[in-house]
This record gives sequence, structure tokens and C-alpha cells, in this order.
Amino acid sequence: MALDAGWARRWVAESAAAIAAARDDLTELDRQIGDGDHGANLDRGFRAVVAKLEATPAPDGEAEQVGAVLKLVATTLMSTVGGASGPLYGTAFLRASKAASREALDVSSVVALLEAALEGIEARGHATPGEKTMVDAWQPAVEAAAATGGDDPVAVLRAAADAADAGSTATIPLVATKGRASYLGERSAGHEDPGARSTALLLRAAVSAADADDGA
Amino acid sequence: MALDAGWARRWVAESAAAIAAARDDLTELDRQIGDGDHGANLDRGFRAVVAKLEATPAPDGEAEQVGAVLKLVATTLMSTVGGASGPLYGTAFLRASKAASREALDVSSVVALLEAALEGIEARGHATPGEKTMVDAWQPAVEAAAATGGDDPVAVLRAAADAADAGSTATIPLVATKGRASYLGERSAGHEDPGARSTALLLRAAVSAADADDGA
Amino acid sequence: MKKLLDDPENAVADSLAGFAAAHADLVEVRGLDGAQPLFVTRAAGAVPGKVGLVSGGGSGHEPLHAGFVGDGMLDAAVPGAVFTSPTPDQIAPALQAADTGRGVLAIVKNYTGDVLNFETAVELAEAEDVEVATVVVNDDVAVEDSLYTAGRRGVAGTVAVEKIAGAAAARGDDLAAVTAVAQRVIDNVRTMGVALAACTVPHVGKPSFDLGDDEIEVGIGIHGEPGRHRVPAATASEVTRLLLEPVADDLGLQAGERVLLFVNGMGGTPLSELYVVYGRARSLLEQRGVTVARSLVGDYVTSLEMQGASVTVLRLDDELERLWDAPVRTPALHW
Amino acid sequence: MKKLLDDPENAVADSLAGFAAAHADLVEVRGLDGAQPLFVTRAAGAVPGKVGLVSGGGSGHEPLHAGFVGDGMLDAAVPGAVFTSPTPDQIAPALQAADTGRGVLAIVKNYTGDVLNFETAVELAEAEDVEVATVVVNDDVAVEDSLYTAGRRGVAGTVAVEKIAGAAAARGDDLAAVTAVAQRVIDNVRTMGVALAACTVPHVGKPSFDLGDDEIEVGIGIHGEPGRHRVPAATASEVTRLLLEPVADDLGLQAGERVLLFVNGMGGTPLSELYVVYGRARSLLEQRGVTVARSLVGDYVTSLEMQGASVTVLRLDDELERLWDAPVRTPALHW
Ligand SMILES: Nc1ncnc2c1ncn2[C@@H]1O[C@H](COP(=O)(O)OP(=O)(O)O)[C@@H](O)[C@H]1O
Ligand SMILES: Nc1ncnc2c1ncn2[C@@H]1O[C@H](COP(=O)(O)OP(=O)(O)O)[C@@H](O)[C@H]1O
Ligand SMILES: [Mg+2]
Ligand SMILES: [Mg+2]
Ligand SMILES: [Mg+2]
Ligand SMILES: [Mg+2]
Repeated sequence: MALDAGWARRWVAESAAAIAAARDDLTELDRQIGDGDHGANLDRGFRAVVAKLEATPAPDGEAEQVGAVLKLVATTLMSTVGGASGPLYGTAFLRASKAASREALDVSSVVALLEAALEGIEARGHATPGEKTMVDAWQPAVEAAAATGGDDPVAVLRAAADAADAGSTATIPLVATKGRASYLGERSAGHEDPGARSTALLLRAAVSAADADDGA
Repeated sequence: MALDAGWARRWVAESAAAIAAARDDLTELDRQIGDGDHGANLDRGFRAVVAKLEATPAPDGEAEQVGAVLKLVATTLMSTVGGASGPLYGTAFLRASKAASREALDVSSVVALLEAALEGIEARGHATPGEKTMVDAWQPAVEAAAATGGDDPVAVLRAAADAADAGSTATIPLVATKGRASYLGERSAGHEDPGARSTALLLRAAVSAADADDGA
Repeated sequence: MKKLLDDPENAVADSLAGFAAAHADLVEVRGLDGAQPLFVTRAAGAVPGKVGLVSGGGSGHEPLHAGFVGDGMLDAAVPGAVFTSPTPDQIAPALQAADTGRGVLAIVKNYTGDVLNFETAVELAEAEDVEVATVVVNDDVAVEDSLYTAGRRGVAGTVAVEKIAGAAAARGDDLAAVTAVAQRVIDNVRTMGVALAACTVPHVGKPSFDLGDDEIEVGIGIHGEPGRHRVPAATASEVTRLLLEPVADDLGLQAGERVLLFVNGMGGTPLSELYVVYGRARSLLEQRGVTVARSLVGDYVTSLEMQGASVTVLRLDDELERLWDAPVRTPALHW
Repeated sequence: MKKLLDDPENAVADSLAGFAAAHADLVEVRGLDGAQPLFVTRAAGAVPGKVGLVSGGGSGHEPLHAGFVGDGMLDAAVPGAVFTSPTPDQIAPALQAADTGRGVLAIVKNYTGDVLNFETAVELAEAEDVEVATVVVNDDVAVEDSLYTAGRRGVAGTVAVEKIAGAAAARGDDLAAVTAVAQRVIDNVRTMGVALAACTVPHVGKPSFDLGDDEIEVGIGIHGEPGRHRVPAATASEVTRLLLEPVADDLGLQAGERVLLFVNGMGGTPLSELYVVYGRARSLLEQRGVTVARSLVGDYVTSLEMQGASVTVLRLDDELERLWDAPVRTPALHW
């Protein structure tokens, strides 16, 4: 299966479905250490992205670039999510779109896409690993992706998703020093970071989007 | 035992104690069909009356009149209770004090005292029997008192207290057409009127005050 | 019960002490020491040559009435215990303090307790040669008005009576004229309220009524009394209709008329929700061809921390509109 | 959850529609149809020759910010979803609308979301040749300020920043001067808040945190976030001390200084209780030899229907006092 624009569109659809399904769980995580809106924020954003993509069909005749899809994701998230996660995911997808201005992604461009996303978040949020933010899911994902090797880009995605998942779980004991959860100080420990969890869901959706293609 | 000024002062003390003990019950009755303050209103008032009486000892040398004590009760209730019951009880005691301007009450002056109190309430509150107010305790009390006969004024008081008690209980099925409970319309039925209940308590306290003297 | 109070029995005095300190430029609170009767006057005292305006009633409805003492509105306010009318020995000196020789209008909400205590106080003041006229506000359409009941309650419409009568007094009207304009407001104002959750009187310590998780109480008063009926929780549109229709019907509003629309919060409802109700009520009025010419939205006549709101409509004419617009400078109303 | 709302997802727009209708003389709400970005401006538009003032943030804090649009205060306000900062595509056009050539000051509360979205919007507006300066309000002493955290939150002190910067802009100050005075307010204002009961975000449907019947949450923010610590319910005097002392200490208040004391309700607390807290806070300040020269008491920066309050102290000087006193004419602040 190719990680092409069709995959990117399926990624969006799978993401929207995953976020909608996890909306209440994400909200509950954010209720514990934030303000309880992360699920609603992302759900609003990804529903808007789906609508936007439906209204923007692939160009007739010429092949659509992966980056073109991701750029639409970026601008739509930026203008509909709000909160901290809106500009952060927006920047992540914007940088990723630049790294993905091609018709299909190979192993190295998957790694580059993930790296660009992480760099975008770190730059925008002035965050570093260990601060109990979405960076703690993106950073191990990038590391795992880079370490995968081989020539199967989906395997790279899968390694990234697995690592993001583990990274998100690993935020539980951390004390937050960035974002709203930092206001709680020590009381933030013992809860999973909602942004890290949503990151894990989005990367898992990227894998499902590729697998769905596989099965078809 | 004589129903003299000493009795009147004990009546006040017994009333204050009875109201304090029933404060929460009266409040609960008023919460059901009014605004939940009847217990607090009367408790505030009778505590003030007790303080006022302590600060106003019986006149040296000459005998104190029953009416003088009742007048102090009237003015103090009027200036401390507020709400509907303040002016109503205030007027009741004011009229009663006029009917009791003597050193000790005989049967006919007990009846006159109760009649004056009832008339005061009816005049002030424009209320008639059957409207689910304190009138429904005072009115049977007056009737029973007038019907008692004999020459024991305490027996008259006791008959009045018994009738007030029964009269208060008999307010339960009534639909209120006066006072705050009238706002509830049909929903006021099924609850005892708090002012009728406090009337029964006050008349019962008058009997205890006489009995206490008896025992002493 | 959790409240930001010290001794619940002292709640009214403690609150008024803070109020007096915060608004010392506008008001003065007399009798806080307990040695004298408790009431609130303007900081600068009564205005010579002006008809005095006094209102009062139980506490727990803040900013009513003390928050409306000042230029263009009340000269004095008399606060009772929470939800309990004040006593004649508080009211009478307030009436006297408001008098500068042109008489005083007493604005009384229609509750047995308020009416009786004011009645007595007026007698006392008249004995001191103060001329007093009284109007009784009874705007609550939730209660049936009949010769054989205590009649309708006075609720949020009181603000309009106090504002407009205050403006009439400020422009120099005599007692008869101020009384007439106050009565004209009373005749043309109606209100209906709803509670989503009850309130808790400090010295009682438990909610004034019990309401299920998906019930609301329609036709409530402002003393935590239960309402006329209990209905399932509903949308703002549905609830607003339940409030607005009886108000408009009772007023007999006709297409082409102009009104003041006042959505009042009961204390525990966010301003944002009051604006939703306002928007819905306005649409319903517009559907009837009625023009909303003036508006007021906020917590003005509350019931402690009760969650809920009331909708008030006042039929306007040119004069009432001018008097409503006249300058006012009080702690709670200012323009 | 019982609220006076229709569709919870439309709560913000529904409320703003009512707000726009009720205050059409003062404000205009753009984008209610959803076709354009949503923001609030003055009815009469930006004032030529005046520095523009724009603020914004999540909804649910009403009357903040939209209630402060008008003469002497903001030129535009940008409301996000409930407790969620607005997006750059709303903020950027609001900045443009507020600009008449002398530049715009953006007043941002210190939350990651607000800061990031405003940052992006400022870039967009600058690309359209609007000169924008930004100040970040961070008055909440409940949060430790450190280089390694998101820093202190912006809470009730925002009202003072908007009022005083608004007055500076109104008297003709240039962008640098308005920015400097806003920053001076920020440097001299501190707040701390307490919750007695949490609030419920409409589209979430359950309380933002769970609090026992005899616990209170000290050091809360205005987004229903849990606070720094939970303590047993206490009297107003004790609670006020917990709020006032850290505020005064952090400001380093000295005897002889003059301050503005602002007691802010979180939405579900009766005004009467706010006055009790005000009285206690004022006494504590006076014990320190500090003079309370100006006061504000009421619900200005709320957290939906949260029960609770915050205490804000602003160190005054002659100029800040004059700017605070300058006329203001907005839906929520008027003198
Ligand atoms: N400075 C930051 N850098 C990286 N991620 C951050 C930062 N601040 C917050 N986040 C992420 O954003 C998530 C919260 O997003 P969301 O709830 O949508 O926004 P808000 O906190 O404004 O309500 C957090 O769980 C965290 O993962
Ligand atoms: N018009 C009236 N005539 C006689 N009694 C009345 C009248 N109105 C009220 N009451 C009595 O007053 C009682 C309520 O007193 P209280 O609760 O102290 O005052 P409020 O109703 O002002 O809160 C009622 O239970 C009733 O017995
Ligand atoms: Mg959040
Ligand atoms: Mg009562
Ligand atoms: Mg009462
Ligand atoms: Mg948020």
C-alpha cells in the first residue's frame, strides 16, 4: 500500500472517528488536570477538517500531494480548535505538510514528516520532553520511527504509533511544567496528559488508514 | 395559683423555651408552604422578649399588672420578629395587654384576653377562619375558652390550648388563601400551618407557666 | 451548606458593613452597631425639596433594595433579616430620614409581612408629621390575583417602579404625582420566574425546596418559595415561552406597543444564560408585533444563590421611557 | 446539568445574539451567522485617531470580555468556545477592525492557548500592516511564576488592565504609552480565588471537579481547573485571609500605600457574600496600614455558575487612580 494522498485523506477520516469515539475519555483526562475541553476541542476541529476535505476534492487529472491534504488539516485545525492544542496541532500539521510535498511517502519521508511535526510543536509551545505534554508522545514516536529502518513506511508508522502510545502512558507519573496542568503542580502527577493521549490516537489512525487500504 | 404578672413572666420564659425547642420544626413547616423562616423569626423575637423582661424588673413596691408584661411582649415582638407573624403576634399581645390591665386574671378576663388577641389578628391580617392561618388555632381556642365556664382560669387556658392544638392539626387539609402559603394554591393542602402550630405552642406554654407555679 | 459568611445570624449586618465601606461615596448605613434601627440612606442625606422615596423588605435579594439608594432612585432602603420583612421600628425612622417636607413615597412589595410592617411604620411616621403615600408592587403573574387571597407578589418589577418613581421625584414632582407614576408602572409591569435549583437560607442551612435533577419549578417567587408547578427540565426556548406568554397575556400586549424587557437572574445563573433567555423572550415579543425599546439583563432582584431567572415586561409610554432613561447613580444601577 | 440553554454546542452564539440585541446602542457582534469570524466591536466602530484595544479569550467568563467593549474601555473582544481560547482567524480581523492607524494593544490572559492563538493572529494582522503590541496579564498568585512553567494565570485583574489601558487610549496616549500603562497595571495587580462548588461546562455536562460537602478549593483559576489545595470549609474571615495574605505579600504592600480592592464573584455566589468578603479583606488591608482608595464588588470575571470568589488588589498611584475614575460606558462597567 502507498502512503499517498488517498491515505492522507483516510488518515483524516480515521482520526476524526477515533477522536469522536474518545471524546469523552479525552475530556475526562483534561477534566482531571486541565479544563475539560480537550475532547470537545479536537472533535470540533476534526469534524471541520472532514467537512473541509469533502468540500475540497482531489485535483482533477494531476496526482494530489500528501502535503496538500496535510496543509488543509493544519489551517482548519488552527481556525477551529482554539485552546492550546489548536495552534500546536496546527503547527505540527503545517510543518509536516512541508515535509510531505510529494505524491507518496517512503520510509525517510515518514520519518521527516514526524520530525517536522515534533519540531513545530516544540517551537510553538517552547516545550521539551518530560514536561507532561503532547511532546512526550511525539518525541518517542519520532525516535522509534527513526530507529525502525527497513523499507516499509507503514512499519515505521506502526513503530511510531506504538511508541506514542507508550509515551502517553508514561506521562502519568510526571509533574506538568507546561500548559494548564502545570497550575496543579504536584497534583498533576498520577494522571495521563490528554494531549499525549490524543497524539497516540492520531498516530494510531495513521496506521489504520494504511491497513484499511491494505485490506481493500 | 394566680394568673398574675409572675405568671405572665413565666409564660414568656416557657414560650421562649418552647419556641427554641420547636424552632427547626416550625422552620420545616414553613419551608413546606412558606419561606422557611417562621422558627427563626419567633425564636429571634422571644429571645429578645426574654432579654427585655430581664432588663425590666417588676416595679418596686406596687404590684405589676399582667397587661404591663404583655405590652412589653407586644412591642418587642413587633420590633424584632418582622415578617407576617411579627405584626400579627405583636397586635395580638397589644390587644391582650389592654384586656389584662389588672393584677390577676379571673375566668372572664382570660376569655377576654384571648378574644382580644384573636380580634387583633383578624383585624390586622384581614383573615377569617378556614384560611389556613394562625386564626385557625386562635379561633377554636377562644371558643373553647368561652365554653369552659367554672371558676378556674387555668382550666380555661388548658381548654384553649387543647383547642388550639386541634385547630392547628385541622389546618393540614386546608388550602391557604392568606399569607405566603396562598401562593401555592392547591399545593398548600397536606401541610400544617406554621403560625397555627406556633399559636398552639404559645397557649400550651401559658398552661405550663400556671402549672409550674402550682408545683412550686 | 457552604457560604462565604461568618456567623449566619449576622449575615445581613456583615454584608451591609462591607456594602457601606465599598460605596461610602453613595450610601450610608445607619445602625450597624445594633444600637439603632438598621437602614440605608444616601451618603449626602435626603435632597431638600424633593419627595422622598423609601423601599425595603427581606434581605437575600441583593442588590435590591440597598443597591438602589442614590441619585435618581431611592432615598432610603430598609433591610430585614433574610427573606423576612423589616420591622416598623426600622421603617419609621427611614421614612422620617427621607422626608424634607414634601412627603415620602413608600414602595412596598406585596407580601403580608411587608404590608403589615410598613402599615404600622407609616402610622408611626405620620404621628411624627411625615406625610406618607404607599404603593404596593404586585407584578408576579404566577400568583392568581383575587379578592380572596393575599394577591400577587411583588418581584423583579420593583426595580422599574423604584427607578421610574425615583426619576419623577428627582425632576421635582410632588408626592401625588410621584405616587401616580409609580402606580402607573405597577399597573403596566408583569413578571414570571423559574428556578432550576433552590437556594439555602443561611440560618436554615438547607435548600428552601427540593427539586429533582431533571425538574424545574415554574412560577417561583423570590423567597425560595416553591412555585406553582413543577415541570421537566427543558430548553431555554421552552422555558422562556412558559415565562413570557403569561406575562404578555396578562398585560394584554398589543401589536405596535413598546416595552421594556428585563431578564433578571436569581443569583446563581450565569449572565450568558440570561442573555439566551433575553434573546428568546425578545423574539417572542417581536412575533407579537411588540417593540422592545429598552432592556435590562442581570442580577437585580435575587433569591440568594438560587439558579433561575425571571422575565419582566413593562409597557412603556413616552413619559415612562424618559423617566427610565433619566440619569441614575446608585451602587447597582448607574447611567 | 440544568441550564437555561438550547443546544449546548450553540451556547456561545445564542448568548452573544441576546447580548447584541440587549446592548445594540453600545456594541455590535459580527459573524453571528457563522459565515464570518465571530467577534464583538463598538456599535459606532473604532474611534479615529485612538489606539485600539482588543482582548479576548474563552467564553464562560461573562461579562469579560465582550461586556467591556465601549467608550473608555475595549474596541473589540474575541470570544472563544467555553473555556477555550479563540482562534487566530477570529482574532486577526478584530485587531484590524480596532485599528485606525495608531496601532492596537492586544490584552492577553496568560494561558498557553490564548498566548499561542494571539501570537499567530498578531502575525496575520501585522501582515496587513496593523501595528500590534501585546501585554500578557498574569495576576494569579495561586500559581508559582517560574521560568520553567507556564507562569501565572491571568484572572480578575484583567478588568483593571482593560479599564485603565482603555482610559489611557481614550485620552489620546500613543501605542507605546498605552502599552506601558497596561504593563504597569499588570506589574501591580495580584489575585487569588476560591471555589465552594465547581461549574459545569455546557457541552461537557458534569462539574469540572468534584468537591466534598465540607471542602473548598483554594487557588482556583477561572476555567473550572482544580486549585492548588483543598481545605475544609471555613468562615468568610478565614477564607478571605487565605486569599488576601498571599496577594498582599506577593505585591509587597507597605503601610501608607493606596490600593484598589476588587472582590469578584465567580458566578454562583450572592452579592451579599461578596460584600462580606470585601469587608474582611478591607480590614486586613487596613491592619497593614494600607488605604483602600477604590473598590469594585461584583461578578466581572466569572467561571460560569461556579460558587466562589476572588480577591484582587491593585497598587494605585495618582495616574492609575485618575485613569480608573475616567468615564466608562460599556454593557458591564458604566460610570
Ligand atoms: N506548551 C505546550 N507545549 C506542548 N504541548 C502543550 C503545551 N501546553 C499544552 N499542551 C498540550 O495541550 C493539551 C491541552 O489541550 P487543550 O485542552 O485542547 O487546550 P487548553 O489547555 O487550552 O484547554 C495538553 O494536554 C498538552 O498535551
Ligand atoms: N393575613 C394573615 N392573617 C393571619 N395570619 C397570617 C396571615 N398571613 C400569614 N399569617 C400567619 O403567619 C405565618 C407565617 O409567619 P412567618 O413565617 O413568620 O412570616 P412570613 O410569612 O412573612 O415569612 C403563617 O403560617 C400564618 O399562620
Ligand atoms: Mg483543555
Ligand atoms: Mg415565613
Ligand atoms: Mg418570611
Ligand atoms: Mg481550554
